Parts: sequence; C-alpha cells; structure tokens
Amino acid sequence: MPICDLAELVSLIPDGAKIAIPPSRSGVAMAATRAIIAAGARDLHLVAIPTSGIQADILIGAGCVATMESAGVTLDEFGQAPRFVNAVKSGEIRLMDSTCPAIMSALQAGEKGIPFMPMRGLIGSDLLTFRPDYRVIENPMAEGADPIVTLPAIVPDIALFHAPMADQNGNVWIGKMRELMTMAHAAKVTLVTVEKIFDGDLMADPLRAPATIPALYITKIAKAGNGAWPLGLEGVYDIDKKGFSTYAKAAKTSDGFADYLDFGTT
Amino acid sequence: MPICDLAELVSLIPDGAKIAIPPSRSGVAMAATRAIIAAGARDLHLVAIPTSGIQADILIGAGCVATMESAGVTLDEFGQAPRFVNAVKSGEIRLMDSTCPAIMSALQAGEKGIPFMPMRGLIGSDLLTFRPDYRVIENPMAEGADPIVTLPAIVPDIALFHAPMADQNGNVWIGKMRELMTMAHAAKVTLVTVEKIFDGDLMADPLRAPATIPALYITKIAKAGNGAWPLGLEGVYDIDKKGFSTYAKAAKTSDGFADYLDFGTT
Amino acid sequence: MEYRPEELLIFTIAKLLENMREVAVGVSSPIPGSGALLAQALSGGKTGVTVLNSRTLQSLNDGASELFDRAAQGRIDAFFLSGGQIDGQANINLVGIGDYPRHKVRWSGSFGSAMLYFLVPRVILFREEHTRRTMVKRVDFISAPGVSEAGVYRPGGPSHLLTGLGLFSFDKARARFRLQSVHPGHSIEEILDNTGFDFDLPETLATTAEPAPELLRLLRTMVAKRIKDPYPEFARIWPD
Amino acid sequence: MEYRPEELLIFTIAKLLENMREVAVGVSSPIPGSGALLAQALSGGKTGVTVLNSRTLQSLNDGASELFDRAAQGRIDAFFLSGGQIDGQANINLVGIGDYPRHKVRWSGSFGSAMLYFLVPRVILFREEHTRRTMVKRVDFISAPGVSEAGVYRPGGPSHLLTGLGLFSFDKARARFRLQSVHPGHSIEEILDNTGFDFDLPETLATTAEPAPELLRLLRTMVAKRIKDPYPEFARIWPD
Repeated sequence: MPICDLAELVSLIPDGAKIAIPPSRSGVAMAATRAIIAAGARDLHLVAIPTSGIQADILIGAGCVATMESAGVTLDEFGQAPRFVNAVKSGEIRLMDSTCPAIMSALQAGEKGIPFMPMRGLIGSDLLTFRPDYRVIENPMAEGADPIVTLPAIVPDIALFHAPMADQNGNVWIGKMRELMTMAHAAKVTLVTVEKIFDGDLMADPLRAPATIPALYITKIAKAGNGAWPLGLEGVYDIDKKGFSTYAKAAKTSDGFADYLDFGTT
Repeated sequence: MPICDLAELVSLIPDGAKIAIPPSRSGVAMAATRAIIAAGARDLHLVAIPTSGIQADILIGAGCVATMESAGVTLDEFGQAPRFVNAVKSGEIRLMDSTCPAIMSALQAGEKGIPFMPMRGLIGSDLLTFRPDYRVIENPMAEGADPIVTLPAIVPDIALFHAPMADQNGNVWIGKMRELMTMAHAAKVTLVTVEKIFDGDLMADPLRAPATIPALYITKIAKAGNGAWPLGLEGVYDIDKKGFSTYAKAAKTSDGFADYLDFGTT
Repeated sequence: MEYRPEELLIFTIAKLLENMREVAVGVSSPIPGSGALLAQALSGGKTGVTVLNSRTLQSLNDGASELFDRAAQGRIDAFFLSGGQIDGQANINLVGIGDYPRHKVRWSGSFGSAMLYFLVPRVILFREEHTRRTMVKRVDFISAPGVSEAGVYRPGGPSHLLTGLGLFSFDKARARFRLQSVHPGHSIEEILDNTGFDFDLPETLATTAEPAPELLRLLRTMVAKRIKDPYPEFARIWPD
Repeated sequence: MEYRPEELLIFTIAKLLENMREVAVGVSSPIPGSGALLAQALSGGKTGVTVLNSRTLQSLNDGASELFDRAAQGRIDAFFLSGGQIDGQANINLVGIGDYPRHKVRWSGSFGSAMLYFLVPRVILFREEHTRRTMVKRVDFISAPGVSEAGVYRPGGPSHLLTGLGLFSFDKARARFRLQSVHPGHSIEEILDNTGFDFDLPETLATTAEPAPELLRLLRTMVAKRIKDPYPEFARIWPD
C-alpha cells in the first residue's frame, strides 16, 4: 500500500541522503519539508532540479543540509535566499554550483542509466573550474578538435515533490510539471505528497494517463492538503504572497529564522 | 496557418529527405504515406523510431526508399515485411541496422542538440561492426578502463506522424504516444495528419496540455480521417486486420504488391 | 492431469521467474507472457509484469525509450529474448542467415536485444523450435553477444535457454550451456541430434517437472483471461 | 510625448529584436519581456515570444529542460542575460563578489547562462544599474564567458549591452564593447565615470532614439496588458 502519513513518508529519508527537489513553481513539498525539519534530518545533499528557493533556504537554515547542488537559489521577487547566502558566506555548506541545463542533462543521464551526458557550453566558465566532476572530452563524432563537457549522471537517493493527486494504486498525476517524471525515473526512492486522492485509476483515464507517473516509480505517497504552501501549485492554488513574505522577512536574521521555525508554521 | 491539405503536406518532403516515422502502434501516418507514393518521392532515408512495419514496407516496395535505419521492420502477427526483405536481399536499399534504445537515445541527442549520446550495451554485437558511425570511447567518468558506445545524434529532416487531434493554432494532442513529442522536438520540419480538429486551444486545457506538442514544433497539419488505416490509433480505432492481411498477402510478390498499389487502397 | 506442450513451457518459465520483482516481456511472446503472469499469480502479486503492446498489462507512458530506460535503471529483473539462430555461447541472431547485409534469409531486426541482453540480470532465451537450423554452432550475425570481455559493463545476460525439447542453464564464466532437464516425451539423444552446438550434460538425467493440477487450473482461468488482451489468438488454446 | 526611462529601454530592446523569429525571456525580466512583446506587436505577430514563468506567454510543457533543448535545437534566436558584474570582455558573474566559494556577497547562481550564452545567436546583456560596482574591469567569477577560444563550439554569444545610461554593441572578434548611443539626459562623461572597463567610442556621439508616440500608445495598451500576467507589479507603471 503506497499511501502513508507524512511522518512515515519523511522517515524514509536517511541522514546524508541525496535529495532531488523541484523548482519553486513546480510541486515543492513544503509540508514534507517542515516534517523533515521536525524529524531532525542532517547532512542532506540537496539537488535542485535545477533551482530552488524557500525549500532549500529553510532546510539550510534549520541545519539539515551539508551540500547544495543547484543552478540558483532565490526567493524570486522576495529577494535573495537569506539562509542560503548566510551559509555560503560562513562556509557551513558545501556548494556544487551549476547551470540549469547541466543539472537537467545529468538527471536525464540518471533516468537513462548512462554514466554521463555531454552538453554544449560551460567551457571557459568558472562553474567548470570548481566542478572537477565535470570533464571535458573530445567529441568522438568530430573530425577535428571539438572539446565538449561531459556531466556525471545524477541518481538521487530520494526524489521528493508535491503533486495535485494520486490514486489508491500509487499512480501520481503531475500535469505539465514534467521534470517530476524525470526525477521519479532517475531516483532510487520517490516520495510524494498530494493534495487529494483521485477516485479511480489514473493510468486508465485517457486524458490523465499521459501526465501520470506510474506507481512502479513511486515509493510512498502522503496526503498533505495545501502541501506546497506558502508556494503555489499550478492549476490548484496560487502562491500565498503574505505567507511567503513573512518567511522572507523573518529569515533575514538567525533569530528571526529561529522564531519562524518555532511559530511561523503554526 | 498550419492547416493544409494532404497533397500540400507531403509536397514539403523533398527527395532524399531523412524522415522519422513512429512504430506501428503509435500514430503512423498511412494516408500521408499513400500520398507520398502518389507524389513519386525518391531516395528517402527512413528512420524508424525505433521500428516500423507496413509503412516502411509499402514505401520500400514503391521504390521511394534509399536507406532504411531501424531496429526492426515487421508486419508483426502477419509475418515478415515482404518488400523490406526483398529489397534487403536484392541490395536495393542501404541498411542501417540498430537496436531500439540506440535509436531512441540518438533521437534524444537530436532533441537535446548534442552531437552524441552514450549507451550501454552493443559492444561485441555485429550491429556495431556495421555501424562505423557508432563509436566506442572510454567512459570519462570511470577510473579504470570502461568502454562505452557513443551514438551520433539523429536530426530528422522531417518527422511524419498521425495523431488524434490538433487545434486551429497548430497544437497537436498525442496522448501517451510520447515518442511523437521527441520526434517533433528533434526534427527540422514536423508534418502531422490528424483525425479531427479540436474546437479550442489544446494548450489552454489543463488535462490535454501536458500531452500536446506545442505549435512551435509543428510545420503543417492535414486532416485525414482514419489516417492510420489499416493500422489502428490508440484510443480511437483498432487495427483493421482484414485490411492489413490483404496487404500482407499481396506484398508477398512484386506483382501482388503492384496490384495492391494500383487498387488496394481504393 | 493432461496438459498441452505450451502449458509445460509456461509452467517452466514461471518457475524460472520465482522471486523476481519485475519481469518484462517483449512483443510476439505469448508463452513468456503467460509464464510471467503465472509467476505473478504464484507470487501473490509481488512480481510485477510488463507485457509490451498490451493495453492492460503495462504502465509505459513515456514513449518508446521508457522500457530501455527502466532496464538501465535496474527496474527490470527478468526479460526474454529469442533468436532465428542461437549458438553455444548464447549469441543470438535476429537479423538473418548468410552474409550481412544481403542475407539469404532476412528477419525483422535486433529490436532491443543489443542493450537489454547486457542490462537485465536474468535473460531467458526462449525458442520453441529446437533444430540444427535454430541451435547452431555459430550464429551468422551477432545481434547481441552471450558473453562480454572483462571490462565491458554488463550486469545482465543469459541465465537459461528454454526450447520445445528441454531446459538449459548458462554458465557465463565458461560461456557454455548445460542441459538441465529434458521435457517429458523427449530424450537426450533427440536433443543431441537437434543441437548444432556443444553443451555440458548433467550428471543425472532430469525430466522437466510437470505442472500440478492446481497450477493448470490457475493458468487456464486467471492467466488465460489476462493474456487475452495482448494475445487473443493464442488465448484460444484455453476455451472459456 | 513624455515617456518613462523604462519605456526608452523597452523601445530600445524592441528595436534590437527586429526580424527575430523566436525570442525567449528569463525570470525576473519585466523590461526585456515588455521589449519582446513590443517587438512581437511591431512584427505583426511574426516574432514568437516565450516569457518564462508566465502562464499565457509560453508553451513549455516538457519540463525544466525544454527551454534549453529548444535553444540547442536552434529554435531561439534571442535571449537576455544580466550580471551582478559584467566586464569589458562581456563575461558575466551571477554568483558573487570575492573568492569562491565563500564570497563576500553571494547572489542566486548562474541559472541557464553557462549554456544559453553559447547557443543563442543574439544574447542581449541587460542591466539597468550602470556603476563601477556592476560594470567592472574583471568579474570575480565567470558564470559564462563573453568569448570562447577558437575550436569551442559557440554559435551564440553577446550582441549588445543595454544599461540605464546607454547602449553598447559587442565585437566578438576583438572581445570589446563599443558605445553605440547614450540615452537622452546622459553623457559620455557620465558613462566613462561609471564604467570600470575600457570600451571603444563611436566616431560621432549618438543619442538613443526616443519612442514615437504611436509606439508608446502600443506599449501602454497592448503590451501593458500582456505583460501583466508574468509581471503584475511592474505593469502598474501603466495604470489602466
């Protein structure tokens, strides 16, 4: 039975896990994130697919994160991500800075079970300087010299996201948020929170089946109404700008952040 | 205006074009195929994504094909593809034999605009022996020796397929036939026949948008009711086994095939 | 209880699929498909089954690459391959007889074999026709090799060869088949006469186990009903 | 007709996007977004526009890789990049000030720059703040380089730099900017004072062209309405 409660869901995330998380507009499991903090997770390696915002910031602020791999961490219109910036400056977290298409390509290499994916660009960037795991080879298809970057596959221990609905069989409907499909394909374990349980078989519904992650890829699902709050969920609800700005202001200082963790989510 | 008639659609296929065509279960544009034959196309390079059947067989029999790239050509339960087999034995067509995942990976390299994609397997196969464009390199991520095959990207001149519906804007709904999305992304020109024109904007419909190819990737669309016949179209109609076996029997001989071309489609 | 030859093969396949988490079955494979469904029934549903080109027995919805991506992700434990020719090193030929490309006999092509044979841990070779035409000393074209050189990434490969005459296991280290059992009604001599390659003989002659009556009932009811979706013609061997 | 400084920038961008087939605009870019929509209006709809994070102004539905795949397919003719620092060789820094990784100032990250800067034929650098803090001699971290060595695959790169003070064009062969025009109300001296890098001066001093009244009307009606979806706050500069 794939459906469980939120506490059981996050109990499947071991300390030190490499967790893939989606971009802020695309099904961020914020309720589960608060449950992860409550459970006291440590040493997580967050892989933003390919960027993150409040989710990475709050996990970093709460001391759950050892490594941040991303192409960008930002609170968007609410400014820089303050706990991320603070942790970078203080050296509390290890950085694996990248560029969006490199993270997407590396995740697709994970999905395809291949050790690497080539990508154009990056040569001459300091991103490459500080990513010794990104290697430059000669394009084997070229006649002359043609250097090209190869990116090692990202195989997350955990993919964690929030979706509009799942069914009792464990199928998860994601709509247009296709990166969630790639994450589930690539990850060893996929944990999902959903707004609601769909009454029927999503894979048997001709309109929903094409945008459904089959249960085969899903480890556990927990129901979490409004589970992306204060972020929005496409087609279901918008971002709560007031709730979001409460966080953005509080997180500007360590004390403010600590207060937010204690009281801000209740 | 992306919508035109079938004759105009196929007029966009120049002699010698590299045309990607889908597998028999997945939106084969048979009405357009008959129009291609009627228009007298020559020297086509068919790339089956990753296999084909009656569509490749009839084009080969009609003398339209110079090169057949595929992981398999078969009439499935109706046996071997007779015009394909005949052309192979007589040396009339150039073969680029491959394996399904290699064609899919190479097409995805085309979609990603990268020159190649690595893939596990193939080493020690005679497929590799006869595909000098498939090259073995050392995995740049490995410490020790680790040979791996790299496949050059497939960038079709034309992607040609049949789908359940399109809208007036040129968006095309494909349901679960996701390989059609990859084909359209990778190809320079995408030509589509559809059963019907959808009244509305497919991209604005939250249930259909995730399984819709945006108009940006579509060159022209022609309406062709029953356009996959005698093959089926998932969720719309089944294969016409009687119609199919008429072809399978006729194509066993050159004369039978010629008669079929003259009369069998009327 | 009386049984058909196909039922023995299905039962034998189901036994080879014990404890598998996920089994995939390619096209034109009604007997492997039935065997996988029987294994699933015997596992109490624990064994997942994907039957290609079925509407109800698979959950593929990410295009023609998904099955192969799944295999590369390690999500498929067992798969079936066949061959127009199969040789003693478990090389398979799905392309043709004679010199490539202008073969004397041409088949459909290699399909997914050249990748799945490398990546799926338990590949069962299945070919009903057991003759010197199909079981050859050396295949004319290697669609996919039975074994690979050291250093070649290969977590998967052949585990068994099942034919209409008997069941062989494959020793990857020695690149050789060993006869494991002979089907009831057949003999080692018949197998020797009809096999073009050398193989090891078992110390004692085993006969392939016959399906128990309760298994035949399960096969003829539950499995027969489910295999109808991809293989309605084949399912007619079990009238309603 | 009176106009706002933002309107001059939008108009200037629209002129740089003439005859483009497809323009894409990244996040947090209301002025480039408005410029692209104005260019689209002026093209009679021929210029396609993709505004990221908009619901109505984009057709992306294949996940977070699709925009980059589109660029690599050659389907995007123009894009915008910015930088916390931009230097005279058009290197951009979106990461931070000081030594990596423990920067004194840390920004969000490089986003798609390290690939799009290489692949999109016309990349317009846009940064309103034109000071010695933003326009520097040498960036502290190269998120994406302005030019590449011979042999590096690079069909794309910077074409112009637009700031609150003026418009520069970029000469890839010489890896240098040339001042093209100074915005009305500003001077070459002001630009020289506020620029940390060397650049070429034009032979004659040009003033950035001002938008004609009919263009301002188009901008304040059609474009203002459409940019509201991704940028409701920004669109308030044009009250209904």
